[in-house]
Amino acid sequence: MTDALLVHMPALAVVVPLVAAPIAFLAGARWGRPVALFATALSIPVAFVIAWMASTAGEKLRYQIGGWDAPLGIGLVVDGLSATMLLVTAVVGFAITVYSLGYFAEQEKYRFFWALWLFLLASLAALFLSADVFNLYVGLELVSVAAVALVGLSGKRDALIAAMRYMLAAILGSIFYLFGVALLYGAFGVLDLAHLAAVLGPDVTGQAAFALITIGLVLKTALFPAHFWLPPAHSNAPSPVSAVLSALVVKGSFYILLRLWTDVGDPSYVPGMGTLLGVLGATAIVWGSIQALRQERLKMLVAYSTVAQIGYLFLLFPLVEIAGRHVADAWSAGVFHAVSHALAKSAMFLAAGAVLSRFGHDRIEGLGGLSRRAPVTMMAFGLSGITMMGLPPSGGFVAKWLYITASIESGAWWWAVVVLAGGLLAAGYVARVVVPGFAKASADASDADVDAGRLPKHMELAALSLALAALVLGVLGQPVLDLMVVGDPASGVIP
Amino acid sequence: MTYSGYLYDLLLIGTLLWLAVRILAEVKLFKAVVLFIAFGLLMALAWVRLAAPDIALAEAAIGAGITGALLLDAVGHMRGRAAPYPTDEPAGDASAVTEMGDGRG
Amino acid sequence: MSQTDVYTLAGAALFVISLYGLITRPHLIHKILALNIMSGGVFLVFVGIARRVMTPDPDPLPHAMVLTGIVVTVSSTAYALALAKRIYSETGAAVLDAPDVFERPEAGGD
Amino acid sequence: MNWPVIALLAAVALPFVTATVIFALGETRSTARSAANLLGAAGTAVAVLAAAASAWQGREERAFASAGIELLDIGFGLEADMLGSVFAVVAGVLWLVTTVYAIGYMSRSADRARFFGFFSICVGSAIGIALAENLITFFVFYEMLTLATYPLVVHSGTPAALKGGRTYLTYALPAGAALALGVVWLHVLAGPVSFTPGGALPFGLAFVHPAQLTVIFALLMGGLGVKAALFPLHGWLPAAMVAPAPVSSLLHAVAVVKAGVFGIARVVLEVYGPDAALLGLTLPLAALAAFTIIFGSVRALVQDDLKKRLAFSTVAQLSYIVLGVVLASPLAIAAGIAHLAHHAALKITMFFTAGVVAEEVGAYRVSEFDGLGRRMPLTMGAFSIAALGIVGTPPAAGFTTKWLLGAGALDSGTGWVLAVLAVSSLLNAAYFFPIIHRAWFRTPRAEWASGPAPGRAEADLRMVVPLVVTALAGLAMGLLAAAALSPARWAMLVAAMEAL
Amino acid sequence: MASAVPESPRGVRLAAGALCAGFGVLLVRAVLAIPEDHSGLAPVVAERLVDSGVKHPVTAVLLNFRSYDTLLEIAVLVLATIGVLSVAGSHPRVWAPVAEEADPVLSALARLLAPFMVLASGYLLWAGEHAPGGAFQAGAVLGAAGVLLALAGYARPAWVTKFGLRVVISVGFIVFLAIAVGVMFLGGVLLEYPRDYAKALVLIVETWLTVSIGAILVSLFIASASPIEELRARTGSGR
Repeated sequence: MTDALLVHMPALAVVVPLVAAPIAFLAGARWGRPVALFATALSIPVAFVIAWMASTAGEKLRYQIGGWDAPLGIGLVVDGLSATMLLVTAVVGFAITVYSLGYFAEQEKYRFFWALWLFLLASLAALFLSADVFNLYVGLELVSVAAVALVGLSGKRDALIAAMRYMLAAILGSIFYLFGVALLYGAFGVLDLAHLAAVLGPDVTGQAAFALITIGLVLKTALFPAHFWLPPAHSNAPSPVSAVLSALVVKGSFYILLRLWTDVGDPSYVPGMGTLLGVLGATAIVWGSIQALRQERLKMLVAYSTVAQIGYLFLLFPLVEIAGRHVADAWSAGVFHAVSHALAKSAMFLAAGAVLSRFGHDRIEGLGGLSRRAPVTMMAFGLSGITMMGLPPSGGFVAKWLYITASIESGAWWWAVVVLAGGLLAAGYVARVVVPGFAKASADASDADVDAGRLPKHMELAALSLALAALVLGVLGQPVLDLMVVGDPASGVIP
Repeated sequence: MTYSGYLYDLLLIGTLLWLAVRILAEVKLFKAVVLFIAFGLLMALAWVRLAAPDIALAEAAIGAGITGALLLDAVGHMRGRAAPYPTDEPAGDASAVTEMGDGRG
Repeated sequence: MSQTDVYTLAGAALFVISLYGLITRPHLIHKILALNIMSGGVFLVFVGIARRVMTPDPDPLPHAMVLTGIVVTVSSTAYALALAKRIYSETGAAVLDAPDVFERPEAGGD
Repeated sequence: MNWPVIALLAAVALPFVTATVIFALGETRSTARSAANLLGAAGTAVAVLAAAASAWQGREERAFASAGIELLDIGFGLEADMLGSVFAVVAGVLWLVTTVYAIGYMSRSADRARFFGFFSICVGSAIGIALAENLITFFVFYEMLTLATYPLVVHSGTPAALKGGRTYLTYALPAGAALALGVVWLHVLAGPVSFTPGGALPFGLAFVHPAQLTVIFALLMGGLGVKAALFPLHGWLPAAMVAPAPVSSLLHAVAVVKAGVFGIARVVLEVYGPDAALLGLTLPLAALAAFTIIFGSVRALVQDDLKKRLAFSTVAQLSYIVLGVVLASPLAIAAGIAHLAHHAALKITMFFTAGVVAEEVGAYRVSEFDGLGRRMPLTMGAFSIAALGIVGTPPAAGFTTKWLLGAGALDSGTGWVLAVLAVSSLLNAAYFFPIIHRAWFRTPRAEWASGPAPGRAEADLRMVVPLVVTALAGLAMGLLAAAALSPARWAMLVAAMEAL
Repeated sequence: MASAVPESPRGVRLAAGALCAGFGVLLVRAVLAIPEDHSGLAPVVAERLVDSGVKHPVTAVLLNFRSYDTLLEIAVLVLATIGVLSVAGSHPRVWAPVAEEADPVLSALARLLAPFMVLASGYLLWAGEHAPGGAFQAGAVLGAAGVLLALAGYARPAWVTKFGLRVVISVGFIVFLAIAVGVMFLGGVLLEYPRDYAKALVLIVETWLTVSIGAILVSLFIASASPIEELRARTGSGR
């Protein structure tokens, strides 16, 4: 019986949260809580089993939905990359769910939070597994609508406008992506990624399709200059939502870009695209960090930090273009950075949420003496700051290490300088929060508010455990690094 | 320009493009939405020309019908209220950024 | 110029026109209309491509994709409109940026 | 897992375990926390000594206990070798002493859980630096030390402390970035670099990539130079004196600054080895070190605040070690390594004194020290021993270092080093003897005339006893320099291995 | 009174115009380069159509070959409805509970058309198996009928309580998901209908989808609609 269950594991990863979502919708707020907790808890073992399957199999596993073989039917593909992203989604998803249990009071407007939340996690799982270009479109749309609905949930003026801006950007991105899919189907008559890789030829329509898809996904990943919608959306959303947006949702569209440019084709398919993405990434790092240094609100600072950290992911493309896909350093650097950033950034947003709930505001200059009033939250913020800065022993450091090695080996040393400068800039904006944290509690902050509404333990621990996970990743990250490169994406063999 | 009926297609596409420009340039929202519904019906016609009856049906029913109804309702909702420019004091509760206030009840 | 070329060109044209409209028209209703027309354009490209096959009936795959696309478009439009209405009732205006950004057109008569 | 490996792992892991226990215990349960801290410190001291013992045993067949984890092609590895265990013993043993002192010193201040927690992490990182088997593990612990020290510098939370912390970060973080680039670049060029006496770079690399290796050396020295307080990267050390006394004494006199100097020793001796001289890198570094000695001593002369004067003295003394390590003679290398231990014991005594005096009688500036010897005889007695030790009057430890350094200079044919030694010794005397003179031979203030209040010790014993212990240790290092297990003898052995 | 609409600044318009024009040229070049002879996956669909259980290729693709797309698509629809319900949360106007005197012309029209539309929806659902039609079109027509009735001010049926509406909105998705997972226990893969039951299963799924889509489209219109009184006021005055 067990190996029958194993075969269906990829489907389970999507089905578990997908089944839980309508149940939570029908169950309403009070019963939605246990349903969500159970579903997210269950998806962790599922993700671990999938990771185990991928690493033991050593190559791509295909799961043809509906029993129809590849070109006709839709396939779910499990390889190192998808297993890693599933694992991160499961772990971060569960931790944020635990945090959200205490975050939302019984309120009319939050009654559908759990349904939207489970739909979001289900769509992320579907996105990371799908091997069909059009299916990825539907998955992207599912992610976007769920994310926008969650952003607009608090009903406040800024949140609504931020949600609207995010919605328009998301729909525009999807339409660009769809136009690309149309041209791909027109040029190659195939929708499955592996088949596409096999028949991909130098063809104007194909190149235009890749360009359109990239523009669409850049819009959804909020790479500079298409980042305008991210800071208001990520900072005005409720904190658990901001955490999942910065940690996972932006990574979903980046994942598809990664598949497209390193699995199906390669960055030189459209001449100059790799370098363009790299330059935009570098500008994003600098621009995001500078903006983060200028923000007054903590959540805006963390949101602009996301804009900067997304820039790091895109440094991968020029390096892979020069060094070729088989020099795994740059590719592993990008993916590993995505993983460690997911852990650390979600911890940072959860900590920011804890600060907001403790002080009632998140203006940075009003956060004096944070380490005395909310020690665990301060620790969580500090530890995740270490990953942002890319200092050892964090996962961010390993990613930075791989980036520098790749750029020196491939001769494009300037990317290494960008990475190092980004680390220092990150130190700048992290210090803006940590430094006043150590200051003696300012006179006006009377001790009365110190223990006003002391945060429930599980919320602070959820943030701290995510931050610690990012650090552990820096030391014991080898299994993750081995898992990532399973099923060498460049092979594109037709199973 | 070889296949039969291309003149008909050109006319149809010309109208579609002209309608699209008119919709986006139209200042009065109600008129723009009505034009959009016409655009939807013409699109249904285009699907028939392209031998896609399923899509023609769906476009007519959903594209022109439901979307049109939702748009009309939205415009009605907006026109019935205040001027099109944001007033100084928003109608809603201009609560400070105490998102947590409502979050934690 | 086969029928495929004619309709795919029309689709591309609609796409570009509505992209211009989306960027320049600040009112939310206009933006949503532009996005719908843009989707329509992409669907035209899809079915135009399907039209290359003249056997008993055209390639069914793009048709299925367009049907899915239409349903997805209507659902995101519905949510966007509900959001726009809520923004209107909260802020009294259906625009994203502050008013001083815009030039005031001559008062549109009824 | 025989006992040497257990000792090795315990030495590094125990401080971190202690830190977690301290954080968990929190602010309120201070007695339990102090007990845990003392237990941890004692355990670490034992483990460190055991590791040193295993290093001593293994020195002939060079079989050192080691343990490690693999990540990418870089392995995090620990190894108890002779050179490493010198710094590890210094950090581990002095942590125990400083903990006693800190419990006394911090008895009335707030946020003690946070203080002792980060203090333990700092020591753990320092021991990790000492026992690192390769350049990458060294770098990881080095960066952890940078981060863990920050909360201690800004512990008091006053605006001045925050400003000192900001200066510290503006020096330390770019240094970390430079070091990171250097380490990665070297790793790309030469593959995994583990510390092997006599240089670890593949043969002939210096001929193939001379330019790159020079730039890498500059980057490494830049990164390590900040902590080693080489001129012009020393600015943060005096600014960090805003930290409480236990921090200034153990960290800014021993753990943190020695980490930088120890790093330079590792890189010059056990990474570049002969290539350093080949590429002509040792001479500029020696010149810089010499200049820093003179510069530090001159600046120390004009400082009226005791801790600032001691800080600049540390800047100068550290460069003795750098100078010793860089000169190409076993005697000089032995001098450098020995001074690492000598300076630690002596300078920690002086910083302890500064702390006690400030706490007990509120005297921060040297000019307020008139007749202090009468009021606090034990404390000032220890201070005087330490001062003499550093100035280098025989038979003190400082003399041994300067003697070996002079002999080494002659041996390596760099005569000008003798001149530097002479001038700096004079300067040392010039800034320490006035303090001793004021304390003992000037007429004391009225309230001090009658000596310590009857029936009461001159100050909190938990502070004075460690002070005296370290002073006696410094004295013993000088007197028993010829003894088998003295730092000087140990250093000679290490130097012998390095030079082959 | 038409709501005069603000204009975006001239600079933005020029830049956008240039951008779109340049972009348009690239698109035209790409679109014209689409190979004429490529027949895509049409032959594959035609060849496998026989064991898909339905004769109409588009329905076969939608509900069998690529049924996973449709499953996610329905999820998008349900999700959007949840979003609309939560956004309209502050003033939910779910279908007026009591019937008001309807505008005679509108209610007459509604009374006349509604039954035919339901009939047409049923036909479309059934026809989808062998001719153009199917769940979405049928659902849309059903939805249109519902909207018409609501506009005409007809009473909300008794079973349309808050929970009842939520059930009927998600019933299509739940049935589809249940069948999709159910077949896994019969030894197949996700969404792999056993050959001989394929037709029956597709029909069951389509029926419930139609019901759900109809309910969803109605609630999308009603839930976000402004209060019925105001609705009536505006349409009633018949401008």
